Order: sequence, then structure tokens, then C-alpha cells
Amino acid sequence: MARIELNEIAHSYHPNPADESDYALKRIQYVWEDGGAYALLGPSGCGKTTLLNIISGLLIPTRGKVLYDGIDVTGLPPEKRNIAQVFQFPVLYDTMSVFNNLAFPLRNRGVESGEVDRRVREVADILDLTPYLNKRAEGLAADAKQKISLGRGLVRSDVAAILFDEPLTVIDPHLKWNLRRKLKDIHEQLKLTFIYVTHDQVEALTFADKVVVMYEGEIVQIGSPQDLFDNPEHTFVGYFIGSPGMNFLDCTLEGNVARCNGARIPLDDGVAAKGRNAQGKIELGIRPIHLQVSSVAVDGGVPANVKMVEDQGSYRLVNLTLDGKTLRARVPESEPIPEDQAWLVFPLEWTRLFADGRLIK
Amino acid sequence: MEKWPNNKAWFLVLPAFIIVAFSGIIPLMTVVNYSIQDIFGPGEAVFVGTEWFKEMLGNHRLHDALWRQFMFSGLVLLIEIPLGILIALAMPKRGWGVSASLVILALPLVIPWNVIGTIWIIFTRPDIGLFGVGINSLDLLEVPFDHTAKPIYAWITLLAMEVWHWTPLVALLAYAGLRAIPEAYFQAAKIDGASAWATFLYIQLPKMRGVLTIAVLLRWMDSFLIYAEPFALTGGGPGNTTTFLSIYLVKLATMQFDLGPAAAFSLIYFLIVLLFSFAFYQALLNVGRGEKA
Amino acid sequence: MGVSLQDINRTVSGEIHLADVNLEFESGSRNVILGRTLAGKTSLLRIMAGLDRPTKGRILIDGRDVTGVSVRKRSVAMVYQLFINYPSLTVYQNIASPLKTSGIPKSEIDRKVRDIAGMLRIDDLLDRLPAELSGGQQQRTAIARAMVKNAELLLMDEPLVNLDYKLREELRVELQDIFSRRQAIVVYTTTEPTEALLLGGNITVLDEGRILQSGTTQAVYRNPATVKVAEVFSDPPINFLGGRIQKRTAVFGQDIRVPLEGDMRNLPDGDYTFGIRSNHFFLSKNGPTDAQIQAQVELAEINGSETFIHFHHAGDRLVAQEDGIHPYRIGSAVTLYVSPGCLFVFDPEDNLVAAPSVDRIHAKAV
Amino acid sequence: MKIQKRTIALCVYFGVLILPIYWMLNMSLRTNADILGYFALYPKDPTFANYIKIFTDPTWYTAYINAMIYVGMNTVMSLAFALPAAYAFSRYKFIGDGQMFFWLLTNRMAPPAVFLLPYLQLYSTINLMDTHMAVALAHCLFNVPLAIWILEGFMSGIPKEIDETAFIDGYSFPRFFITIFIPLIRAGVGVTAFFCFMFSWVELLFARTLTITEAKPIVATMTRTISATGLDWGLLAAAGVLTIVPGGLVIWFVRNHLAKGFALGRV
Repeated sequence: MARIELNEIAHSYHPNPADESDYALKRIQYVWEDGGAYALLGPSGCGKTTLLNIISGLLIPTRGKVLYDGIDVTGLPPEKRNIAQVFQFPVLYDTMSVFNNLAFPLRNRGVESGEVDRRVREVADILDLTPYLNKRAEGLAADAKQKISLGRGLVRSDVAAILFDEPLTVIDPHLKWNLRRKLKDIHEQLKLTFIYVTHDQVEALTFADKVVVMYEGEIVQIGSPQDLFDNPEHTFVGYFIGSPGMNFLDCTLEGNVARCNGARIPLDDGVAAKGRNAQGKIELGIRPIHLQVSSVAVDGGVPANVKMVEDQGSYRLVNLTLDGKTLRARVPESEPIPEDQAWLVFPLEWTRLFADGRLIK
Repeated sequence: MEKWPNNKAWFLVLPAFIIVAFSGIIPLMTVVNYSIQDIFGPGEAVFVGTEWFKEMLGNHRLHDALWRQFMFSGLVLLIEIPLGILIALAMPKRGWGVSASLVILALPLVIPWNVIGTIWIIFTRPDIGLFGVGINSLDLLEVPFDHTAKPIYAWITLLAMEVWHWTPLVALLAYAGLRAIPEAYFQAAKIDGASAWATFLYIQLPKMRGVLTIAVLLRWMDSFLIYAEPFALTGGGPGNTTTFLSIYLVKLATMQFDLGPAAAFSLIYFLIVLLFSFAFYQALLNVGRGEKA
Repeated sequence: MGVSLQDINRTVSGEIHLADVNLEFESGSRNVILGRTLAGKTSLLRIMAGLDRPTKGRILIDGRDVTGVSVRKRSVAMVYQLFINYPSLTVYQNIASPLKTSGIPKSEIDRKVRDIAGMLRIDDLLDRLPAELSGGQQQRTAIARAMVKNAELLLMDEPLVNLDYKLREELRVELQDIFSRRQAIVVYTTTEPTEALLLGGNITVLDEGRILQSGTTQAVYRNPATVKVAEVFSDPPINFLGGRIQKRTAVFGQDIRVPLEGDMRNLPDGDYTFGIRSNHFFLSKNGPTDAQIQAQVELAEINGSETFIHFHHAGDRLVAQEDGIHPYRIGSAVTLYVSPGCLFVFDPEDNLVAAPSVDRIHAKAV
Repeated sequence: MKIQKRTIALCVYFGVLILPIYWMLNMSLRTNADILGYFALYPKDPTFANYIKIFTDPTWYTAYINAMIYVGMNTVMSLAFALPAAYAFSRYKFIGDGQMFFWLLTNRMAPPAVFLLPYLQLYSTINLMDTHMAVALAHCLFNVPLAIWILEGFMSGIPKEIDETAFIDGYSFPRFFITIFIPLIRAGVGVTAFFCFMFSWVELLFARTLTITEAKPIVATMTRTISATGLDWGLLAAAGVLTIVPGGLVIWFVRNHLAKGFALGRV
């Protein structure tokens, strides 16, 4: 059990990084609290695996320090850090039985055999692996194999954190649900620090209490799943979380109104005031789920044209054009959709402004 | 990968089949033909049935040669496989050292087999060879070293040459097998606190199973068929102590012109090799299956 | 042009891949084949392409039997799950390759390649090799190659399944747009109900090599003929609860009683299976006759813009859907409501006898 | 420290590996009289006399060229026959495919000595004795099966959807095979060529038996020279050194594919 602190971490795969663009990770500063369930979410190439490898000790960062419970472990190899890792595809000792696989990390550390037996059975029980204990690991299905990989981390009573590197990639879709649930259960039971790397928002948001969203080597937001959805602090988060992602409109501010080409969208007074002081490119953002579509002119409504309706069963996605810009609104199954002319309402509490990609707050 | 069922594929195999059959089946027929006849001269032959087979099966010189052959092939495997694995483990994994090591390792494999013999004669001769002169100058041996002097010397020289010549092949195969193991396995082993020995035993060795089977198969076969190197180095001597199956067969056929017995012997020899090939081939298929499951 | 499949059967070493498939595809139509893994979707596409032959049955194109005609002589194009491109050719050469075999002049090829590359937004990657592209770009190249020759039959075998979800989302929308500009018959297989709904057009639901139902996508979604169709065509899975109808009231689960409305009032008493789509469990009461369910959250799964609340009720595993992202702790209590207008009713043979009418769903909101 | 020990051990091994070859090189740069006269670790008075003799005496240098010719012929033939066959084995299921594959491999394992006599007879009958073609053809016995085996491994790594796409795109089989498929397995073809070259180059028994004068290769010339010239060690060593050169060159060209090649495409 440990509190993991990343102190001004930066990493470059170039031997002599010259400028910002040579860095795969740019200045990461964060503390992973003991017992938290974290997800590192981002598209491929955002640096999330690099960061994971720095935490586990497989990589030594170009700059900065890694502290475990206040002790500097930056230069220590993984085996000295008391962490466990579950990889993208199952890593097993093929020739060993499931029992021996689970016992391996304990035996390597010289734990006496009675204790090994007790721990292995305990963990096998948690992971529903008891019936397989005497089978060879090689012949099992992918999900059982992945559970064994996880089990090798769990058997160690001293483990500081368990790291997951896209662990569900090779699992059949209909089994993923089970494993996700299992992970969540285990976290509730054992209160270990879990750090889960993935590019899949479903996995990250379902698993984690705190999601760390990464983009081009930087952390762009850290927050609860609901936070990321309701209050994205960066246009990337708005785009990446939610399907479809947030609508963005380039705009200029005129008093309490955002002007997007010809359209005038009323804003919250406070937001507009801060927006007027902000520098850089101003964008207005709103989630499709929050955009209201009306078939009659309403107060504060902005006229738009309905271009296309995609029926998704439980809801409809309406594509609208607002002065040449396309917006998408999500309308529940039970609500009517205007034929051609529509009025859009941007609720003040859900309309956000971004300056150069960052939320104005 | 599911294959397309299509018997027209035979047309693609046919040319290869014909050319191999030309070199493989027609001569084999001739051998069979010889093996059941007694040939006095061109066009003069008498059918003798299985007589030559009986004679050869009872021939103690054949037994001796066969025994020697097993002994030799067994020793070769025992030395080359572990040594090859050790070399593969010691080889660098990245950088210029990889290319350099590979080139050096592959060098003995492209030397003509009788030149290998020549190299080793020159190297081990007691008058001009580095090894021969070197070992004799230490004055440790009762009988001065000369690979023609004592059977044991001849055997040591032959084995040394064989190991020198072919261990690189085993090493290259093992190296290819090692490089194919995903990095995650080694990371997991590190995290689990496995020692280098445990990593070898539980990760590297099991993952090399496929290539090692190929290595054993190739080395067993080729050492069983060995001809050119011992022929050049010892010519089967001293006495007949290094007369292996091939050497004996060639002696029988080209020097004594006992065509009938030689042909019968050929077929017995071929059958032995086939039997082993088949066993190894099955083992190989099972390895492939095991990995997929 | 029209394609018609008649009594198609395919058996491979004793295993039935397709059984008695009869389908008609009209010129310019957009067709989705929906089914789980191994339902026979790929087998069907391969037979339509001419890559495999049916064990039994015929394929007619414009009334002409083409069952045994080689794939080279058919006007088809295909996109696979895997990103299949010629690795040794550049993106430009890849896209141009189907045209080169047809003897079109160079300038014409060039125009077409640049056109289609522009449409798929890979026009700035034309000089690259496939290995230098991201997964999404590779699949765009494969799609461009399939589109460039204007084949009459465009087959797509789960083309987006191996892409990250954001890319999938973008390409789905683009594809829809591109399809609408084409005259070809598009046949698109998928395992995902949301993808099927988005593409619209016609749908054929396939299971274990057999056609369960075909029709327009919306009609099949609203009126799944059997329990199995409803199951395959729902994500998250539709909830089934065994129960009965007693005096115009549906009784199921742990004594949940829902008075029936409209035509459903005419259903005779007896045993039925009730189906409720996850989005028809509501977190607030919408009408006076709504029934209430108390549940304990087993897991809250967060899917983009919705939260799926998994819970148990009377031994059944159920899922409810809530818009937006909301935190639920495992084990916390929720109250859900079921409206009478939102029930699917299946008879003991698993056939649909009543479905919620769209009007009724819409009317509720007013 | 551990890594260093390993490296030292490896260097020692490489030293041992090189030593016999070095010794031959040493001998080749000395005259026979010099060699027999005194023992030396390096040539004190290096001379190229042996090499000059080889390059000026036609029985030597034609033997060298002869070997090059039949090895080249065999490599081309092996590839030409093996490529379509390997494609068939990697892509199609057909009657007797497994048995055929095994039979082909058994030829790789047949003792060459078994075939020696019948070959003499066969090639005499069809008037191929003492031609380059005879040796090239004979070497097909083991090289074609080997080539099929290696190529099949490489081909199976290419998804067959590529083939299908090409057929859908309207390619004919030969055009697809030559313009799309072979470039895809370039590395495999290179590795296969290397192996064919190697096994044809190092083989002695067939090469010696099937040639008399016209097509006699250097390996055979060497074995005969041992008895004929009364053991001219310097000359023999020089010839030996020269036989290593082509192999060395080929290794250098394929060095980047070597590791995968030696696993025969099956890792």
C-alpha cells in the first residue's frame, strides 16, 4: 500500500531532446492517493503507457522523481517497487499449473509454503479460479488467463499498487462486463491502489473513481467520470468523453451574447464576463444531450435547420445546421422532432466557453 | 487460418513434385531394383529376392557402423543443443553487436563441407596445426596428439569439428526463438521477482520449444547423414573406428562394387532415417498444435 | 440491378454455416446484416462476393444465375474487419489497383483516385505506405479502394470493429453520408445494434446461420418478431421477465403489476414473457399506473453519454439506462418505474404478440 | 557485472569459432616449404603465390566458376519450383496435401549416399553427366523441399484476405502472384535463396560424383588435389579461403533477415 507521487516528470525517447515536441511526456505532476481506483484515459500515442511504465519502473524518466510513500524510487527497477502489473495480453508461465502461477511471486520472495498455500487459495477464491488450480495455465480461456495475471499481483500482501495496461483488449466483448465487475468488486474489497490504462471511455469511466485524461503528453483533466462529462476543462475532454462528443462553435463575444457567424446565443452573465477577458481563440461548447430542440419559436431560441435525423432506438440524433455549422442534438425517443425549421435552446448552465482549448472559469 | 479447399492447387505443386520425383523417385526405384538382383555386368542380372537384405541385416560391419552412428549423433545433440542455447542467451539483443554476432555465427555454415575437413586437418595436424602443435607442446598426453593415431583422438577431433561447424545453427535457431518472446514476459518475470534461472526455466525454455524441436530434428538428421567432413578428415579411420553409415555405404558401393548389398543397405538406411523423420515430424506438428490451443 | 439469394445453404465439414437463406437486395439499397459472432454473417458475404460457393442454392444478379461465376468477373467490392491493403504499394497505388486491371486511361484513374481519397479524407496521405498509417487511416484506404471502382455490390464485413470508438463514431457518420451518394447495393454486417440503427435502411437478423427476421431497420427494432431477435437487436441487452396476464394486468417479477393499455387489453389471460428495453426503466414516475421496482445497484457501467445500471430482480439480471453520467456505488438502492406503454409481450413460444406503439411513447412526453 | 561476464564468454566462443579459419588464412599466405619448414602463429613473410596460382591455373579457376554456375542455376530453379508449390500448401486444402508435404520433406532427409549410384546411371542415360545442369538438378532433391518449407512459413504469415482482395480487384492469378504477393514475402524469398545457395555450395558428394572435368567444382578439385600434388598445404588453404568468400558475402547481404530466416519463418 502506498501513496505514489509524480514530481515534475518528463520523458523523452530521444537521447538529447531539443524542444517540447521531442517529449512523449511533458511535465507531469500528480499524486495517486493510497487505495484509489484510477484510470489513465487517452487516444493511442498520448503517452499513457509511457507514464505507466515510469510508475512501474520499467522506464526511468528523463526528468523528475517518482516517490512511493515519500521515498524516492526513481532509479529502482520494478521488482524493488512492490508493484504488480497486468499486461494487454495474458502473460503466464505456460508450463506451470494455475496454482504454481499464482504461487510464483511468493516463492520467489521466499515466503514459507504454508503461507503460500493459504494466500493462493484465498486469491483463487476471490477470482473464481479455485476449480482450475490444478490445471495447466496454457489451456485456459483468455479471461481466465487475465485473471491469473491479476492474481499474481493480488497474492502479494505487500503490493503497493496494481497497474493495468489495457487488460481487456483480448477479452470477448460479452465477457468484458464480468471482468469489469470483478475488478470493481476486488477494489471495493481490498482497497488497493489500482491504475488502469485504456483508450476506451467505457472501461475508464466504469472502473475508476478518478479518471486522468491525457492528450499529447499532458494531463488535460483529472476528475470523476461525472465531472468529465458535465464539466470538461478542455475541448479534447469534451470531444473524447461522450458519444457523440461535445458540439463546438467558433464565436466572438458581444456583451452577454456569443456570436457565431449570424447566430446570437445568450450566455450566463458570469461566463460571458470571464470570456471577454480571456485571450486566444474562443469556442462555445455544449453537449448534444443538453441542446434543446423546439419546433416552435421560443424565447432565447436560435433558429436552425434540421438536416438529418439518426434514429438510435432509445434516442434520436438530430443534425442541424446553424449558419453553415453542423450541430448535433440528442433527443429522447419520446420527444417529437421538428420537420425542417427548428429553434435551438442553449441552456445557460450547460453552455461553456473555451479559450484556446481550455475552459474559461 | 482456414484454407480454401481446391484440388486444382495440385497444378501449383506439380512442377515441384516432378522435379523432386525426378531426383528422388526414379533413383530410388533403381536402388530397389538393384537390391533384389545380383548384377554380374551390363544386362546380366539374376533375381535374388530378399537375400541382400538378409545379408546386410546380419552384417556385423553394418551393425558396428550403425552403433557408431547413434553414438555420434547422440553425442552431437547432447553437446550442441545446450551449447547453442547458452550462446543464444549470451548474444546481444540490440545494437551493432547483433549483426556482427550473426555474421560470425553464420560463417561456418557456408563453408563447403569438405573444406571444413581441410580446415580441421590443417588446424589439428601435429606438425603444422595450431591445435596439434599447441596440445603436444603441453606434453600432457601419453601418445602425442594426432587424429590418425588413436581412435579416441579421431573421435575427439571429429566431434570438435562437428560441434564447431553446427552449433552456430542451433544458436541461431535458439536466438530467433528468444527474440520472438514478447518483452511483457520479461517485465512480468521481473515484477514477480523471478531469478534469471527461473526466467530461463519458465519463460525462455518453454517459448523456445518450437525452434528447439526444429533444431533437434535438423541436427539429428544431418549428423545421421554426415559424410563429407569425416571423409575429408579421417577417411573413416583409423581402422574403421570413424566409419559412419554414409562412409561405409560409399565404400561398399564405389570401392567394392557390391551393388546389390549396397542397394539393400541404402534402403535400410533410408528407412531408419524416415522412421526418425516421421517421429520428429509428428512431434513438430504437436508442438504447433500446442501453441495454438 | 438486384441481387437475389435463393435457398442458400453452406455446410463446412458437417458444421452448418448457413441454412435456407432467402434474401432480395434492391438496387441502391442499404442493407445491414445483424448477428452475433459466428452467426454466419461473414459466410453470407463471402458467398455473395463469390469467394465461397454455397453447398446448395443459387445467387441471381438481375435474374442471371451467377452462382459459379468467378469473383474476378463479378462487380463486387469488399472491406474486411482486418485492415487489408497491399503493404508494398502506396496508398495511391492501393486505391488505383482495382482500376488498373480494367484498362481505364491513366488520367481518368488519377482523377477517380483523388476524388475518392478526398471523400475519405486521406488525400494528403497518398504517398505513404499502409504500414505508416494509423488503424483508422488504413481502414479508410481499404474503403476507398473498395469504393473507387463503382462496383454494383459493396460488401462490408464489420469494417469498424477494430477501430477505437471515437474513430468508429466518426467513420460511421461519414459512411452513412458516402453510401447515400452511391447507387451500389451496400451490404454491411455488424454485431452492434447501435451501428445497425445508425445506418438504417433494411436489416436482416441472422442467428446460427438462419434468418430470424428481415425488414426495415426501424420496423424490426420496434417489432422484434421473437425473443431472440429482441435479444440480438438490443444494446444494452433487453430485459426479460417471465410472468402472466391476469384480467388485463401484466404480473411479473416480484409482484410487479402493470395495468395494460390500448390493444394489449385484448390479450387473453395466460403465461407470457415481458420485454422491457433498458431505456424504458425510468427513474421517475411518468404516469399514475407506473409500477415501481426497488433494486440494488450491482454495477454502474458508463457508456459514453449514458449510465447503465445493472441490478438483480427476482433472480433475473436486469439493466436500466439513464442519460448522462451519474455515479452509483455498488450496493446503493435505486427505485425504477415501468410504464404500461413500454412493454413487449411474447407468448410462451417466444413470438411477439404486442409491442409498445411509437405513438404511445411519443404521447407520454406531452 | 553479469552482462560483462556473458559478453566475455561470448567473445571467447567467437574467438574459438574464428581460430581454425584464421589458421587456414595463415597457411594460405605461406608457401608449402615455408609451412613445413617452421611453425608460426602468423605469416612472417606473407605471399600471395598460392592465390596467384589458383587465379592463373585454369583447372582451379574454372572449377571456381563451375561451382558458381550450378549453385546459381540451382537457386533459381529451386525458387521457381518452390514458390507456386509453397503457395498451394499455405493457401489450399487439397487431396493428399499433408502426405505430399511430408514426402517432400523426407527427400530433404534422404541420405545423399543412397542416391549416388542410381544418379550415375540416370544422368549417364540422359546424357547429363559432367554438366552444370546435372548438379543443379541433383541439388533440387534437397533444396526444393527446403525452399517449400521455408516459403510456406513466410506465406502463412500473410493474411489470405489480401489474395481475395486482389481477386475482387480483378487481378489474374499470375499477375497477383508476381506483382503483389512476391513483393510481400521479399524477405522470405531472400532467406530461401540464401539457404538454397548455402546447401548447394557446401554439398560435395553429388557435385563430385556427377562431374568429371567440364563442370567440376572447386570442392571436388580440392579433394582430388590432395592426392595429386602430394599435399600442397598452402595451395589447399588458399583454395579453402576462396570457397568461404562467396558465402561470407551472401551472409553480409542477408544479415538483417538472418535471425528470422534461421527460424525458417516459423517463429
